[in-house]
Amino acid sequence: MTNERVTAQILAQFPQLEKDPSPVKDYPTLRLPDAASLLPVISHLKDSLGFSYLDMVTAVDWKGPVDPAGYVREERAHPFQAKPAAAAAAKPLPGAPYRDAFTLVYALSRFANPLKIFLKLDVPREQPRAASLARIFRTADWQEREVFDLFGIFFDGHPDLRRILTLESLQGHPLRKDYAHAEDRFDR
Amino acid sequence: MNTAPAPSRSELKTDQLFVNLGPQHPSTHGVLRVGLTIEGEIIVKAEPDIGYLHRGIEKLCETRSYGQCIVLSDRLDYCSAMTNNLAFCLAAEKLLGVHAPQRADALRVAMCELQRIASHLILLGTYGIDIGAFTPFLYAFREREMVMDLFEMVSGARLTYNYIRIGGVRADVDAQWVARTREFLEYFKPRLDEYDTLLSYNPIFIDRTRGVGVISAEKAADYGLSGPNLRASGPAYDARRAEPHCGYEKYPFDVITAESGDCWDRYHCRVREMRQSVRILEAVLDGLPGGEILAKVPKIVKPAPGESYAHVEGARGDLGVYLVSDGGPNPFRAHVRAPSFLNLSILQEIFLGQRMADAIAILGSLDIVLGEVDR
Amino acid sequence: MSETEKTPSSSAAKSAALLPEPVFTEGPWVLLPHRAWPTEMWASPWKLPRYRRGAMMLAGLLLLGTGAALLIGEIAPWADMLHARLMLAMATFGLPPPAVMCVWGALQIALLIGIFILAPVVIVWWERKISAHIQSRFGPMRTGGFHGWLQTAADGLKLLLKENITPQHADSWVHRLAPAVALVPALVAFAPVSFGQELSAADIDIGTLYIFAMTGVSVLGIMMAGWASANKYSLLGGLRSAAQLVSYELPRTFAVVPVLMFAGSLNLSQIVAAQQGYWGEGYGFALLPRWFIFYPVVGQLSFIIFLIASIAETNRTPFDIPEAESELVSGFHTEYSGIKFSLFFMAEYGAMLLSCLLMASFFLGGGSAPLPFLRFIPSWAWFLSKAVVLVFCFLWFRWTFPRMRVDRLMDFCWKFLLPWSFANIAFAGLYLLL
Amino acid sequence: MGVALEKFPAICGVLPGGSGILTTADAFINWSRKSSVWPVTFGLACCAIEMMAAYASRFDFDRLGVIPRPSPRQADLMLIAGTVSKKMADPIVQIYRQMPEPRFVISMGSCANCGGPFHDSYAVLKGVDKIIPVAVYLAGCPPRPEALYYAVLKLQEKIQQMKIGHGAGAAPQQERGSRDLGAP
Repeated sequence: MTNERVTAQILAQFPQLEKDPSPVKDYPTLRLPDAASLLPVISHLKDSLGFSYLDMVTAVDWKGPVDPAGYVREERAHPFQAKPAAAAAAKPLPGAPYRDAFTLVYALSRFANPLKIFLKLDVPREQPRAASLARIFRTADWQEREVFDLFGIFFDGHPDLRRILTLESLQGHPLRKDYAHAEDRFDR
Repeated sequence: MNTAPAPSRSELKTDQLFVNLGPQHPSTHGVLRVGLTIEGEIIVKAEPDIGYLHRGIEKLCETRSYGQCIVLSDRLDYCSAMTNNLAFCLAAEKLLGVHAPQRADALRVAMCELQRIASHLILLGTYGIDIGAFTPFLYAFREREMVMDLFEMVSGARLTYNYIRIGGVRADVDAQWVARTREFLEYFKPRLDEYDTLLSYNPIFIDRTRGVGVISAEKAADYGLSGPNLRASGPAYDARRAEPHCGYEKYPFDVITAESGDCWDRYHCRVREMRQSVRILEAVLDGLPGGEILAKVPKIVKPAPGESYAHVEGARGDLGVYLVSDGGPNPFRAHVRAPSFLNLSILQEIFLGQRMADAIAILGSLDIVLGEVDR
Repeated sequence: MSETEKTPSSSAAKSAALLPEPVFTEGPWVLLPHRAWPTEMWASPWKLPRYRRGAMMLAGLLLLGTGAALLIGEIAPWADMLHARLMLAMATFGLPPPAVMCVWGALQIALLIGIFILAPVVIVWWERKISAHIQSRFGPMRTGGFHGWLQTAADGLKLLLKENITPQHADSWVHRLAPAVALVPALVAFAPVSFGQELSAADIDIGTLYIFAMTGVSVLGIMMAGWASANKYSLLGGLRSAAQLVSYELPRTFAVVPVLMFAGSLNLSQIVAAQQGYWGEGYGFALLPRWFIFYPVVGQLSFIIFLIASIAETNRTPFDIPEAESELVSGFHTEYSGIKFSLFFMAEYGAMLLSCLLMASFFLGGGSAPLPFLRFIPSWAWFLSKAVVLVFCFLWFRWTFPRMRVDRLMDFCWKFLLPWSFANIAFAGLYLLL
Repeated sequence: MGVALEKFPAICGVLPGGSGILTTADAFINWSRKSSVWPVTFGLACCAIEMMAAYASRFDFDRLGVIPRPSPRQADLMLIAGTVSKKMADPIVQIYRQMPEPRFVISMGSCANCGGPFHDSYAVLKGVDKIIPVAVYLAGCPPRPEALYYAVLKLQEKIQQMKIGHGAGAAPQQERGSRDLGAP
């Protein structure tokens, strides 16, 4: 299996990496122990193993179920519903690995011998920071801006870390699980 | 006579002009805004400003059940909703560990290829308008309406189908649909030649697009371009070949590539891809397997905690869906790797040094859909 | 090519090896009723009754027009009669001849303005119909009943009644003046056009020069519009159009020089008169009319240069760069609304009609019939039908071609059209020498 | 021309048979307005594709005299075709203000009517009627081109009932309603 060979290659080069306990299904998934090893690993993947294509940079907020306050519910009665549907907060589920962290997820591919590999990096919810990949992959520029916009994770060394999708006036970062929507002038 | 020497170019006092392209502009294909700084006709700075169609779909997915999320996925890339459905359903199926039956897979392939034709037809038409030829738009939409009819026969909708479901497809096709599709394909093949004569090989069109907005293969990969935009620069990366889903390995087709990566190549890659789609469709219809169209999937989809990623070759590129489940009825996190978003990010670089008129040609050739860019 | 279609047999054989026989199951849903697909249209359009009806309608219209033209006959005798009556009537009131001239001139002017206002109304409607039929649709069908023939009238009335916005930052006087400056030259330039035998409002000797001088002014209006709108798109459009119009003025003028050399006059009536007659008439059979377009090489070359330059002068695709919709929103008239916008519209279509009339006069023999036995149809009908065919060409080009880029456009003018028009003058001199 | 149209009802009031003149003028003006409704080329989201389909061959909006104009200055109708995000709200108001009177708005699709499938999103405006006055609401997600036809026909019915005596036209009543619209 090329999957396992490549994983073994990477693990041999970077022994501090470990296989992820909950991998992305069907793809080799590695977990980075700390933020410092992000840039060396990605550079190695790109330069030595031919992973010249950064598919995706995204993040997951592991802080429990999503807060219903992040959604805008109209006060007026819905004709088909007695009460707004998501008014009750979702209950935490057993077996879900809730914790106080964001997980950054990177997906890289290569064109020759097509293979996709996932890297994960946990950053704490207080002061979420990670190194920016924008110097290695230009595509990380906008994707990191998006992650910054929606999660509020800061990327050190990013050339232009601004909001990209949401309004400048939006308070908070919408994809955080504890995001509570503040009523703005458009909601009235 | 004035004997003073003519002022050299550096002494001439010139001023830069800031032009606001969009959000309402006939050729931004939606609500993209690009702040252009131009000097004469030459662009010296370009700042894409997106988010005018940001609807928070990823956030909404967290309170919708998996079945309802398919509805939202329709509205991501509204020009090719079928492939969006497919990407989401594949990711959800991976989470659940179910596989679609053979017939459903064949139908999915058929729908996705029809969708690719429909989507590329929109590009063909609107790109003609960008370059100034209005008529190809009408021709392309005439053919697209026939695809819409075919979709309407199976799903009842023209644009947002919600046809591909977790574990299969919503409805079966019958002999009439198959006959209709064949009729369409027979009609469509000569039309492709017609487009080539009308637009692709028109000298003015070639003059406007050849050598304009060249993207090298390295740059394309660096910026994460995918789909025809990437393949026009050289790399033959196609998710249908690299990681065949839904049994794409069974069907004969070529991965279309071009060399130079200019606007014409990007445009013509799509025209040639339509021919390949016709080939795949013919193969699918020739060997449509029997059997069920929907696997056994519980009414309320509650996958075990885990993560999955599925990517398909959408009309605009490599469309991926990343799903995280916490064991609940809603996705814990849904992320869409939107090809248009990444294709658009190269804009700020390739616009530089181009003319104002070329900027429109480049923007059109990238074939972005703002619904997918902004999500 | 790698993507050539596989033969159906081989693909069928391959998939049959992979997959079982096709099976169709019946579903509980209802399929859509039969929809009109364009397939039958492409198979054989003449089998469709509506296609045959349309062709018959067009033929009928053509016959009707010919009949009407025959009934009216030449207009010049009617006009002479009217003039004589007018003189007689005014003489009975004891008015001096200058008064007759004034009234007669006013009548002519009114007629010209009428043509100028009506022609765009008809041409715009016709353009919409033609573009629609090129694009396999119908175009206006509702307004006015028969094929939307009142569509443009409704548009015009609506534009007349719309709010007339002058943007706050615009230079309001220039902004208001610009449509008039664009419109009036196009209107005035109609005066010396000879519409048929002895049928021109002002039969002046420097007619050609006068027309080119007047049409050259209208670029001012466009530039004023672009500058005064306080809009960057307008400004860009205005500047582009200034460059384009001034450049294409040159090949357009030089393309006519051979015609002037052959005719030996600047007077449009005399240019037309020089094209009467047929080649081979002396031998008892008429081969070709002596139109300037049929002069070998020289005629065709100058016609093509004049046609291309005229399309550029009237800002139409493939040279519609000043109002390039997909780049500059609507170019120099982006900020114009209501009546002012419609004035620009009229100026554009008026200029287009003028170009066609000029081409018909310069190259297609004005009112002369293409073959001797067709001379029973009056000259003005021939003239108008030639102009109409040329207008059709303008519309046809517009809906077929993409738009050129602005630098290519200039290259094309200065590096191709202009040298060839000079060469053409030399050819004409050679021709006259021989 | 706007001034003349504003004064016209008052002038007709003092003339004998003025009401007849007014009615006739109304008929003509309304006919011209309803026969040439020019929408501004402006699409937001999914509905824009259906709007394009409505302009295209099979549905051919040109039959009703509807042709798109790229500049809002020359348009009568704004089709809000798609989801109005909060970021897009201000540009929409601006475009609406750039249009000359009389101007109309068709809110096309559920998103523009009330937020549609994105009704509880943090980034979506719940109904375009919160920022500009809407003449016709059109349900559907997205509405079919036939439905858009129906909306335009309904709009024509509405235009048919306009009266210059009531100040409809390039005239004060609508101006009060929309030109002084406070920015949200």
